[in-house]
Amino acid sequence: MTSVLIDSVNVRFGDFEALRNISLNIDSGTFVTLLGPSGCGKTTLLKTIAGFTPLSSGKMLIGGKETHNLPPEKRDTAMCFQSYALFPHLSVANNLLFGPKQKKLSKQDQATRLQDIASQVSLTSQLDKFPPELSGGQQQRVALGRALAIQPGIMLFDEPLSNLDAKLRDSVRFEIRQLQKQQGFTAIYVTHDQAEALAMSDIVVVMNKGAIEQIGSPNDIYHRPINRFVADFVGAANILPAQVLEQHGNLYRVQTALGQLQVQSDQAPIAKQTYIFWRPEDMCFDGANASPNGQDNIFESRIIAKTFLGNITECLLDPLPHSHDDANTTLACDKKPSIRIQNLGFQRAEEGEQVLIRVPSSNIRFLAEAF
Amino acid sequence: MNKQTLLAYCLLLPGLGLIIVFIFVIISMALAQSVGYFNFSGSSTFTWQFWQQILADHQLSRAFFYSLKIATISAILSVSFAYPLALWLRDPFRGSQFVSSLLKAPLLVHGLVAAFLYVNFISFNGFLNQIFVHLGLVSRPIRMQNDSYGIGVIILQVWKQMPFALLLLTGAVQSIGHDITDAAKDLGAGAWTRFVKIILPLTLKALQAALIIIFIGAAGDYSFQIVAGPIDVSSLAQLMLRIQANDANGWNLSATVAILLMLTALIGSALLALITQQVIKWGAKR
Amino acid sequence: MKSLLLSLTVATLTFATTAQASDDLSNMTWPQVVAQAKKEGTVVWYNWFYQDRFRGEVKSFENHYGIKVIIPDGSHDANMNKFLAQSSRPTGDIDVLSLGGSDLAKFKPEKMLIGPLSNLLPQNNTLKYKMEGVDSKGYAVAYWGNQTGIAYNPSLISQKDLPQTLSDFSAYFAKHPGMFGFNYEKGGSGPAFFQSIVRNVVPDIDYQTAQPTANTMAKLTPAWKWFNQRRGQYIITASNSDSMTRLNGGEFAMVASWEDLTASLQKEGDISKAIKFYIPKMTMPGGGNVVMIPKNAPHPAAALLFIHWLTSAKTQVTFNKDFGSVPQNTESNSHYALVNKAERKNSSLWPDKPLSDAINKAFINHVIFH
Amino acid sequence: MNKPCTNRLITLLVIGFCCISLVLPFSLAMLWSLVDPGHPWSYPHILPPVLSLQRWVDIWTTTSLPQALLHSYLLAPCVALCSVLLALPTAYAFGRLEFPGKQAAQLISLLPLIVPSFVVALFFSSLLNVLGIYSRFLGILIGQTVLFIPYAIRILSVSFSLIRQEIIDATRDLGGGPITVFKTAYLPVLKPGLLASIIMIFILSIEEFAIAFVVGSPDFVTVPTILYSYLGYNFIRSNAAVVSLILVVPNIFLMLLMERFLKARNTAVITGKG
Repeated sequence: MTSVLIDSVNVRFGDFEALRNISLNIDSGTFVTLLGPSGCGKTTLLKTIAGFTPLSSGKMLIGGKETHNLPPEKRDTAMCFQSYALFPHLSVANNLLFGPKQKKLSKQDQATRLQDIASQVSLTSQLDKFPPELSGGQQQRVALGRALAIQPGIMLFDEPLSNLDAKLRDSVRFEIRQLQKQQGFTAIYVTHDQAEALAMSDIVVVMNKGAIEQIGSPNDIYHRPINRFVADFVGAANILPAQVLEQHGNLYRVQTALGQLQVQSDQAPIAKQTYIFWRPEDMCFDGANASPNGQDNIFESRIIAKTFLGNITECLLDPLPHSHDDANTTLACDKKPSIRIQNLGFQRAEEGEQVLIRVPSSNIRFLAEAF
Repeated sequence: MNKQTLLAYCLLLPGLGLIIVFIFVIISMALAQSVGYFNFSGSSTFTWQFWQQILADHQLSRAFFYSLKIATISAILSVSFAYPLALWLRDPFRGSQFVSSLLKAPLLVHGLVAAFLYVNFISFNGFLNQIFVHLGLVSRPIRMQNDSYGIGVIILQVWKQMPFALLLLTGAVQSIGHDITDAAKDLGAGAWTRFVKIILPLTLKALQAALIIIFIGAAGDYSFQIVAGPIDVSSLAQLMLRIQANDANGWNLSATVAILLMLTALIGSALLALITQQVIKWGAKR
Repeated sequence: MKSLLLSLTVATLTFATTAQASDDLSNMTWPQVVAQAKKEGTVVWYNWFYQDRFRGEVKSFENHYGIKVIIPDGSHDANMNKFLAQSSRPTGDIDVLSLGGSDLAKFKPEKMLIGPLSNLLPQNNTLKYKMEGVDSKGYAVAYWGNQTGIAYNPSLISQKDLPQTLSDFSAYFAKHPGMFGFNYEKGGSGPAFFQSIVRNVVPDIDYQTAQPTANTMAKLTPAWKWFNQRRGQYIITASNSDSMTRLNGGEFAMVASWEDLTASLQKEGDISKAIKFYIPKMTMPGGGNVVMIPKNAPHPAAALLFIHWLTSAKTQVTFNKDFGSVPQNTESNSHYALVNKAERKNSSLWPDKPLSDAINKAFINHVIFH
Repeated sequence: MNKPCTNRLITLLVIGFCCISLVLPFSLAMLWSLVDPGHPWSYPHILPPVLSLQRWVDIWTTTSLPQALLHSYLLAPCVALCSVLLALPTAYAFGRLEFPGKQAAQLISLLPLIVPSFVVALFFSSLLNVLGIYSRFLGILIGQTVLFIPYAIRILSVSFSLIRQEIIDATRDLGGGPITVFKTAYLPVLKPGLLASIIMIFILSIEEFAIAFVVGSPDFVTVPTILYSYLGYNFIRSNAAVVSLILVVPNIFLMLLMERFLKARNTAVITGKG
């Protein structure tokens, strides 16, 4: 039950800037995910919080306490390593008890703690085994249990599920979230898997190139990304450069490589020349039966490729030149984009077929990024 | 026996086979000579007389305890110096390559040369004494050459063997993942606890290997002993060679010393390794 | 003494087959020997000391006769062992072997050596065939005379204060502890010193004839007591050379040494010219080394010619000048010696070899490892 | 605590210590080696009165040092080659085959390392006596070869185990014959191991004291016998200094060479333990 306050933190390794001006406020008891591609600095940030990596500048408070010069062993954090980092020469029981022994718990307390933790992570029957004798999932549990055993205020997870197969990953993900809710610790969770981030977190922090791109709830991050990076990294997105032509209330007319499109937005674009985006599932093939209010965008495309994924069908579209197009207002700078579309269930459309596509204007959003 | 096993055993012949034959013959030779066979100067018959003569010799027990002392202290000191250096050199940093090459340099200086350099350094009119006199620490140079405690030999052993221990331990320490030590740190273990509970147990094999090899080398030392060793006590190897050269039954008598030396080296190093293991296990459990 | 007796038995069995060489030589005139020697072209001299310097000295022989001299780096014991071990082979590696005078008592010269050299060498009447109390019957000829004594540093002890008698040494040791050094192995000067002390402490033994019986050895106990009471007043060094190196470094005032070692170290610039040498009145032994030709020498004529050169008056004078050895040819003088004629009278004979070895061993057991 | 700063401090300390224990003794030896034969460096001179290279010339021209170097540097490559050749089949079996008793065999292969070298040397020479082998060269060659085979076995069996079966399979799949397979799959992986073991045994052979000294004495001079003569028996400081320095020079080059080949390799490769 500990908050973390990170203020203008920079971390440099020689000439390389691993973290740039990071500021982050994590409330006690929240589940925060650090999401980003590999090399974005998310693990560095985690290790900085744990105390393994010293700050080059800025300050960090854990539970309101300045962490400067506080070594990892003195911090109220416990880390779950990607590699598990189990002590191979110690039995499962001794692995779990390693932390409590450092905290000088009495023998009595150690025993009860061991029983608690072992049952929490379902390892009661494995206590006398050694890590190399366990399966991957069991090792993961030992790592989790070992960190839990010191009852930390903050649990740090460094991609803890990346070495598990897909099925196991789902169940462990659920268990971790359950545990966090039960115990109420603050969790900081590093992952590059956007689905995992969206599924688990209260707050998602999207990072790129050592800096934070966006902080928000999973819903915000998915539906209201602020820039092309976030939009593209979290889920699939169709992103087009757009020139705002005119505005009628919250309805905007923009010029794109697909021709003129209508965007319904409560938020004004940040510049005349900006980006618009929509999710592949926010469009459909039923262009022929468009609603009569005229706020839907309809254009003709050819299907280049079609992939049936079971629950959905994904197609790659090649938009055809717009019949009403005004040649001199087309954005010449952009080459013709290809568009992704995802619809539920099996779709009958065939590759090479020409179809009419509909994107409701309310599904298109402006990104807070100009070009 | 299937075909592959047969093939494997055939392949072992030129290398391993040679080793086994060679060592077997040499040990048998020593054993046979120690009980009177292959006597070059008398009749070759079975006899315990050489064993009785050697075991009753006051020099032997002195040489035995002396060699044991030198070997144990050298082995322990070498690894105690090597550990901190290995830990320090675990992560590369600017100049770490240079430092580790520098530290390994003694491996390539011949033992006799090292002994000479040492004696030259500490001799009555050597550099160290001149410095002492100049600094006014002593009025007349101190006599340090061939000290009767074998300190010179131990210094030389450590100087020459420490790099070897360092080589072994650096490899072992580097193979411990950073995550493991980070995890220990994270769970509240300080530097000493991490060393005792994580690093020592995980490098136990390399530590034992270093101890064994240094112990055996130091127990059988001849070159440091003859140049820098005490005058009034011999090492086992020195005694063995002296007896061989100076006595009418030299070969047979020295064979008994050879077998004792071999036993000392083997049993001593095994004991040292075993004790180390127990101590470390006890330390890790605590 | 590796394979002493074994080799001896083998040697007696095989010597009949290898006995021709000496016959050949004795049938030749001296010019024939020289011609044969030149034909052989090489001579291998097993000498255990100053090998590097002798390589320089033998240049004049090599240049004069065009015969190459090879001097291996073996030690005294190793050379002796090799000679004995090889004696059973029809052809060995050794042409000329150097040994201490008393070493000849260890084997039968007439069975293992070519000779007698006294019949083969042209300058036979000016040479010595008896050394350190052993008569080689003409099979081994003296080429090197040496004297043990004490080298001292005049800046640390003046000539008039030099200890001469046993009581002088007792007094000096007590007054200046740690200023006197001697070795007990790797060189014979240290043993010469403690043997001399032993003879002075226990005078009622005839050291030239007594055998090392238990009775004789028991009599020596007072001598060991003498040393053990003064432990710490004298310093045991690692070797002859070590003694000299440390004398030169100012660590000691006096060390036991050889006359030839002292002179040649000075000549080579290894120690200061200021170092002096004397033979104390309590006497210290002097002796010498001899050369011989093994029966199975690969180049017997060259060996004979080499010995002729080695023992010539001219070479002996050169050695006296370069090494401080005592010339062994009656025709050469010795003005380069470090000690004068009067002092030379303090020279004694070495104890008989078995007794000498027993004393050394007893000293190691009773004093060094006490 | 600032880590780079502490590091620099310790680095300086270690380098300083190395200077005291390495550079200083060698410089002193250098000083002694330059003492002019005409002007001995003796008490109470603090520094040698006259310096010259005369001793270097003398030692090189009058002693059997050149011969010793020749012998040692002739022996070393022979020993290295023999050891490696004899070790190859065993290393292959250890690295690529599974058979009963493999662990025991691997342990036994370390035997020469754990028997004190002077015991081996002494009774090996006694064995040569009994067998009637008089060639010192051959004697030392046999003895050292057996003594160093374990190193070659350890290094090479790791090399063999690093060869990937997929690459062998792929080469054969693409139509490569045995020679092509050897060239593409074996050689690139074995090469560093071969070089490393040859260099390592070369150095060990030159360093080896016991066998070279005991078997070689008295007349087959090698580097160790020369060293023993000049540093032990006939210890004269200046000459000892010259001999030491002359013998250290090739070692420095060998060290640089070995550093290059062993750089990235785990030490377990070298020692076979840990």
